[in-house]
Amino acid sequence: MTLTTETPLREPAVLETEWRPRIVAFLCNWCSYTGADLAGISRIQWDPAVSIVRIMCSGRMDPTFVVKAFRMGADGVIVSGCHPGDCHYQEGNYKTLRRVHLLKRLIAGFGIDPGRLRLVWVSASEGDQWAATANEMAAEIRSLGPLRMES
Amino acid sequence: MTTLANPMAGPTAPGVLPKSERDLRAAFLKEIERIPGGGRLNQCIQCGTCTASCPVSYAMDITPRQVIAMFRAGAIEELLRSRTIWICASCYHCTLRCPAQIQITDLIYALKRIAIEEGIFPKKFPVHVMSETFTNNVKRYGRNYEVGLLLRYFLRTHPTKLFAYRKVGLALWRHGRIRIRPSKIDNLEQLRKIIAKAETFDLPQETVPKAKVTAAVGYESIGR
Amino acid sequence: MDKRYTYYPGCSLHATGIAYDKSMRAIFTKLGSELVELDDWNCCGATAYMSVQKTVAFAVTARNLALAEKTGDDVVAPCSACYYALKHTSEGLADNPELRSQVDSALAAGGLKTQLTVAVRHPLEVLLTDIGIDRLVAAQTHSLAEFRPACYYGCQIVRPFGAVDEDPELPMSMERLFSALGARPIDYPPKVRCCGGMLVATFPEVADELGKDLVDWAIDGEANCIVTVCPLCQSNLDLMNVNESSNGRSHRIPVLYFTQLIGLAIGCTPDEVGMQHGLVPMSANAPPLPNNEAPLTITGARES
Amino acid sequence: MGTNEEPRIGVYVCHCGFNISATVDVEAVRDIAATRPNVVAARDYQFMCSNAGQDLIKKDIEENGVNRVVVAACSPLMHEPTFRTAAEEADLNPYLVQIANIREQCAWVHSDRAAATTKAASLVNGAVSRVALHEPLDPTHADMNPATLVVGAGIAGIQAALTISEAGNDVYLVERKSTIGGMMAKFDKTFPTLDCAACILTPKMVSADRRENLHLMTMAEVESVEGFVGNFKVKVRNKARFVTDACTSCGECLNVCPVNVPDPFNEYVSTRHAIHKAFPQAIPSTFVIEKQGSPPCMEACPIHQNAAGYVALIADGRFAEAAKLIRRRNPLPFVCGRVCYHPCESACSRGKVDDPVAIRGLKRLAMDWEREHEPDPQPDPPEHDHAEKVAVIGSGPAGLTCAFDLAQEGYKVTVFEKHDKLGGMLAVGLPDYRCPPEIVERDLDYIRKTGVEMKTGVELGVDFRLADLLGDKPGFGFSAVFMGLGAHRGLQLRVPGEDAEGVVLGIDYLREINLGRAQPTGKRVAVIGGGNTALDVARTARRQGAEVAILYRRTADEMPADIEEVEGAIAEGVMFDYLVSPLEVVVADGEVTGLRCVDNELGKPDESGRARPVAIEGSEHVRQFDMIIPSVSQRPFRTWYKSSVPEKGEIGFTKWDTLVVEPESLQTGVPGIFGGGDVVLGPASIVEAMGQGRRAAEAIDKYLQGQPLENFTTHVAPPDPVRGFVKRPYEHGPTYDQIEKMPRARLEARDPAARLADYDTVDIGLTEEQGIREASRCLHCGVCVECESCQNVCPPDAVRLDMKDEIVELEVGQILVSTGFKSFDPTRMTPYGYGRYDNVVTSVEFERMMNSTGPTGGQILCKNGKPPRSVAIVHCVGSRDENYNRYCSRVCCMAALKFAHLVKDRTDAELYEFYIDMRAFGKGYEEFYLRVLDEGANVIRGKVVEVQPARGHNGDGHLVVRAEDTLIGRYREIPVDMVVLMGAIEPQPDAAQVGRTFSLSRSPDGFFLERHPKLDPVGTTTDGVYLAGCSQGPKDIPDTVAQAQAAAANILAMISKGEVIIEPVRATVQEHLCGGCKTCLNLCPYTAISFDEKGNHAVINQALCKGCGTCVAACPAAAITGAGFTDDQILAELDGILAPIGGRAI
Repeated sequence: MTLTTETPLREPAVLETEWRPRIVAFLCNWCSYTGADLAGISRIQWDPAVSIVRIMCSGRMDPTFVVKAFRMGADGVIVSGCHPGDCHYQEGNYKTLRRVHLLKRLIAGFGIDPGRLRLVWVSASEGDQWAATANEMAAEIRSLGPLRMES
Repeated sequence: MTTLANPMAGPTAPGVLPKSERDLRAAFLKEIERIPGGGRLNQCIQCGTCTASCPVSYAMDITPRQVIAMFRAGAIEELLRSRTIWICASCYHCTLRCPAQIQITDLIYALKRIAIEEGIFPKKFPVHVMSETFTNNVKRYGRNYEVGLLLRYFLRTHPTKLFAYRKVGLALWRHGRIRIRPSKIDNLEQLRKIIAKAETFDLPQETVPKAKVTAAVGYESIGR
Repeated sequence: MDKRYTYYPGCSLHATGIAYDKSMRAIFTKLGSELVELDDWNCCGATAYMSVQKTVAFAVTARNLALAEKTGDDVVAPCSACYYALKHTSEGLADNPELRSQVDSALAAGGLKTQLTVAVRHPLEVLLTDIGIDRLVAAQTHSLAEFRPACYYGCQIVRPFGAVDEDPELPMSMERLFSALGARPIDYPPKVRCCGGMLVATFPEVADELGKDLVDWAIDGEANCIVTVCPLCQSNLDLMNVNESSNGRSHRIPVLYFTQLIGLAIGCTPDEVGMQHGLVPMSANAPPLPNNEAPLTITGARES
Repeated sequence: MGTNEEPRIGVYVCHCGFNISATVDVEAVRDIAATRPNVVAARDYQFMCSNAGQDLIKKDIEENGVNRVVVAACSPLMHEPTFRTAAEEADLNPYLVQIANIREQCAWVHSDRAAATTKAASLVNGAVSRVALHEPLDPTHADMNPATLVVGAGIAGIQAALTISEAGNDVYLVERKSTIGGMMAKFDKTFPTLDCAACILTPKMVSADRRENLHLMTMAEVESVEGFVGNFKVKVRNKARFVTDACTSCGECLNVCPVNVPDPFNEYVSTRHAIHKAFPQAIPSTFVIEKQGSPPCMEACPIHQNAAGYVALIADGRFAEAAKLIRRRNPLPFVCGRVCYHPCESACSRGKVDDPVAIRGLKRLAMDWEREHEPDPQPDPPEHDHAEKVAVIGSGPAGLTCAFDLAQEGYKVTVFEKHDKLGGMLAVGLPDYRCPPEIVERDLDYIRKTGVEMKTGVELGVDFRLADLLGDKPGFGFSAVFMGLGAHRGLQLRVPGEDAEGVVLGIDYLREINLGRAQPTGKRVAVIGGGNTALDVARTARRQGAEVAILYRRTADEMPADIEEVEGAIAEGVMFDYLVSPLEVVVADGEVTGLRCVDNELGKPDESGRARPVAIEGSEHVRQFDMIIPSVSQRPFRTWYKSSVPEKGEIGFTKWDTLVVEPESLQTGVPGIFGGGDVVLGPASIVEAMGQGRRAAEAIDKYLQGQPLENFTTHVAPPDPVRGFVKRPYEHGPTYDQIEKMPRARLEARDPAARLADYDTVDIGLTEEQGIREASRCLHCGVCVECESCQNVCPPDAVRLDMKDEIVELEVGQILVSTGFKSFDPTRMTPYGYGRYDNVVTSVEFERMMNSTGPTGGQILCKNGKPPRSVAIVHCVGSRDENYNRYCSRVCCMAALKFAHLVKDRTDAELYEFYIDMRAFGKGYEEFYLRVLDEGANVIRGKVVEVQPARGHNGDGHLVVRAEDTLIGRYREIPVDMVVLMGAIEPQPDAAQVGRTFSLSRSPDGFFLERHPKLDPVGTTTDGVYLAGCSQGPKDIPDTVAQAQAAAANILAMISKGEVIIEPVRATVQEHLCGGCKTCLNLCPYTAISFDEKGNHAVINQALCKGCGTCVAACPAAAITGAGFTDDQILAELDGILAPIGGRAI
């Protein structure tokens, strides 16, 4: 069952044939990432189109990450942090709030539907909340279709 | 109190319910799909809140709690043959209190609809005729008409019982509370069109054979 | 002067519940609110319809909502069953898009359409919130001091919607109202227990049992009348006065509508509120209130 | 491992049994990973976290030169430390390991195998791309402060604190109640062994008290926590206990405290005093006084009179003490008992039930009692003796209060009064029937006993000048002056004809009559105005035999006069004419013959908020009067003022002729000269003037002692005094509408005809019986009424009623949160009738009932004092119920069985247990269940839905419970005498707040969230903060103690280690890139960023930085890097995740 570069490859089990929406989600380590883990522990199903990138605080979310994510092929981006007042780092999420606000206008300027960027607050106990967010976003992106960036 | 448990009820082979029971189950599940929160049925912990909150459970042969248990056991037909669902006065006390937030009253409505569609009733038990008479009244006049409703109901079910109501009727008559002629709505045509269209959405009506209804007479067996 | 309401009397208020109809009209007029009967209303379908066909039940009721939207006023439905059916339809259609589209197409067959914009309300709630206890007290002309009502709410105005009272298990709004008007409501634990009115024809024994229990509670609690909010409850309990006693005790007690008692307090005559339709005459009187005590101020004689 | 080394990445995909492999094609993920650049090994394994799994990694590192590791497995929050340690053991820097979370965030939440596999492969791609850019990091270390904070001193907190302190560490045990012991202290027996709770708990409480390094902090709450594991800084509020450690627990105070409130320790079933000890074995044993702020009556009073105190003493029949208490703060108690406008009554909480307590009448009663029983009351001698002399000008309420306070402070005070009678407005402004001279004299007499010298007939500006006072002429030489000149100049109407004979200003009219001078009164008198002065004038004129009409320009509703005065006037035949304004005094032959008036209607409100009277056109008319007494308002005289005090400053006046003073100190423009009362306020009330006199006395004391004129402690009544509490007078007592109404005592008035014949008082005071009854209407809404009785009797003088909360700062390394639970409030479930039916009780009430220190002394009794014939115990009240709490409360079944045993043991009652499912899961529990069954308990499987009284004459007051007996499928009604509701264990109501304070997450049920439900049930996501007991979830005592011990073990382990590892996730500034824009400076919540002006770049203090990365994201020059989360690493992860998954093309 081990494989190294020297052994011949099997045919991959999965091959991409049609468009699958790709959504990346930046989740803060303390509330939202733990909340998403809780959804897992509770087996609350959510859409596999969403993949999570862990950051320590939603305040770490550099606006360029979002722009670059779209450029790299993401169809949607979620940013999720602790509820206002609950930030592990006191007030990082307020900074995020302001940044996402500006970002939405910015990406609209690029011709990207601002609905492709979503900011939510998910606490460590809100696994169902996270699952709902992921599902709603996936549904939204499916209805918007693939993102075609103007170069 | 009749005995509940038919030892032969439920699965006949591992994981297999009899066909009739399967069909009833499917019909029931389809019905509860249309009830908001109908799926909460699965959350029943059999605590008996419904039975104990029910003002008429003492007169039932199967308690409301057992309704859910019998559905689970695959004994819906037996359930439909009980008086229980027809005694329900739809007072919603069980629904209000259920700790699992199950819409019990609405489930019982669903069972009544299935019973009428499938023509499965308790023996000598014509209560569903009341509902049917009521709806016919509405189709005919657009409004309900108490005297006509009762007359028709008793004539179709238990004519001799009418005699017992003479005293009541007289008292109400004396106090000006009986209306002899039905009141009709003006635009009956419109209402009938609405009903006709709406009927197409309800489950296919296998009308209850007339014979089945008229043959069933009498309901003296109710007691504590 | 005040708000206008669309009045949905329902079938009973034109027959056994005639006193309810009379007293509704009398007190709303007295209080300066207008009740306009919904033109060409049809039966709400009550709960019987729900047992037979679900979509039809909703469609039949929805016709009334569609008709009511012509004026857009709140619909006031005094009968608990009508109140429930109208409200259940209004909320059920709003929550269930599939059902809504089916009902919409049924209504369309009759050339109607509903936006579900009118509110469905019970007169008890209208009197308590739109008019308010303070105004009722201000309008009071007759004393209710002799009345010891057992306030009976029954089922469908408190359940399942609970829009009429804060606590569906222990509503107190009628008690508060009638205490404010000087009556002395009794403590009446079974006030939300079903009267079995639905079962009068189909299971008379059961209905009788439940009705008797309610009457016995009232009599044992030393009430001199039962006050109801629903024509079905009123009839069922009133009929206890006719039937022979089966447990060797008297079940005679007047059964009123809450609107009748309000009417008496604000100066309607007993006839105006339909007291003559009750099977047992009400022995307590509502004498006129004595004038208020002389005002505190004395105005100096004016000379010019 | 160098950073310039070519990355050689090993990828390890975990099956996690079937947890991952059931949904994700693990082999496919492995195969795809193997195609990624730099991946030299890709393997999958059943359990990567096992030793064998870890060995795979180690082996690859050691033998295959793997220098970067990706593990695709469960959440990094779960096993990241495991794999990092494995790497470390193989000599690889642990930060070169990256986890791809393919379990919690993939396999467990997706069901489509293809989609889940694709996603898992993407996540691994991301991790591979990212880890290639990882750099070795070195964690930093910090010292572990061995001191530990334990929050909540129930059995969990006590146990943990004992264990940790036993090991020699300092422990701060913070408890918000007055005693430690928590819920367990209320219990009688414990299941299943039936140990006595007190017998096993109190020894632990005592050890906690005795242990030197265990610092008990009761009545304390944590306000804030800063810092992180190893070095937390904690602020604790030590709430005032009002009793010092000197308390010997002798209990003398219990005999004198007049207040009884429901006792929270006994679940409000019995009562206790305001000063109390929770229970006999309470630790610490120091008593405590319960205060809910100050009583509103006291707050509303400008002189902070302890109204609630003397009311409570009167209710107790202790009139002498009441009078003494009144005198402590009030130099004019006789006057105030009759004519105070009683703001206390307006604020009285009793007004929310029916009418306010007649506080003024009670004060009068207490003082009249003193006059009868104590002919010569003596003030306490002053504690100090000051040589300074103070002059007080004016002997009104302001001046007298100032003089009294200063004399009590030990100063030599002289009062100068221009009239021949002392008392200011009391003597010349108030008619004798309201304020009899002998009453004023009695107050003056007492003030004289304090040593105040009083001079009459000496007038400022005539007999002496202001400058004289401060000069050293004989008889003068004062160090400070208080000016309480009053406002004795009446205002005119400003209408034509006002100077005619027969027009007399109201204030002048009263003064002349009061001083016994010749003042003629007409036959038909018009009094203009609506204030108390107008009423006084009118009633005085009636006594002079005139017919009197009061003309007021608004209506009765707007009239400012006291309602008692208006009622009295009406009874005495004064006529009232509202909505009338005078236009002209009609004069014939120099004499008044009438008044031309105009009618008004009410218009829009003016600045004072009252409707403005608007004249009705054409309504002018003349009324016939022979005397007009305008009584609209007064102002101070300014005629005394000739010049300023040389070289000291200027005395200023407002446009209303009042003195300009500093609002806090009441000092005028001249240092050492102060002013107060009407001369500052304009015409105000007696007690407001007294308040100012008191404040001025404090200011003068400060001035003379050379202290700055600030930080005043004398009371200032809030402009809008609170009217009691919102819904209920006592935090845990009945609501206002539940309190039985009781009519307010009315002071009997003499017959109006008799009143008009003399100037004797109108009202007859209360009798002692009436007074006691009236005083008992007080709701004790502040709990402690500040009657000072306990202070007076305390042998060690331990009572300090003015004790204040204080904030203590602690430094600790670790924190244990064991804040316990709240028992479900069954009033939420109306059908159970809790609160409506006497014998429906909660489980905690039942515990207290069975406890020998409880309200029934351990007997199971119904409210009527009889033992129950039958008891129903209802399980699952508020638990296992979507409408309340979804979860199972876990302990109730066993507690209910314990109750069943005790009921069977102590009574002959029949017992019914109504359960849904019997949960007897612990050691010895099932055996206990069987034992209880054996003892004859009836167990019925079915939830009780309703408890009702038995109907009418059938019942003897017993109750009926309704349930389905589900095992026989039958509805049952069972008659019982008592119902015990086994309420759910719920999170504390302030759990959200506490959670925020300690950075704790909560699970959906509201309890604090442990780090891992199985593997770390005591840790939390915040390092260094632990959980124990029911704050984490419902549990019984054995589990609570076990969890507390586990937490203590964790804490001790960390202490032994002596240092904490601080994750190297920190931001650093690359100085050469920093542009010096300072954007980052304000962003850092920890103020870790400073600016090096010299080098023109930002600097991050590594000890303060916590690595949130906010500054990294914000730096416009990208000069700040966040170790472990660099831009490049995050972008590489993104790139990897978003790359297409497919064939070999990659």
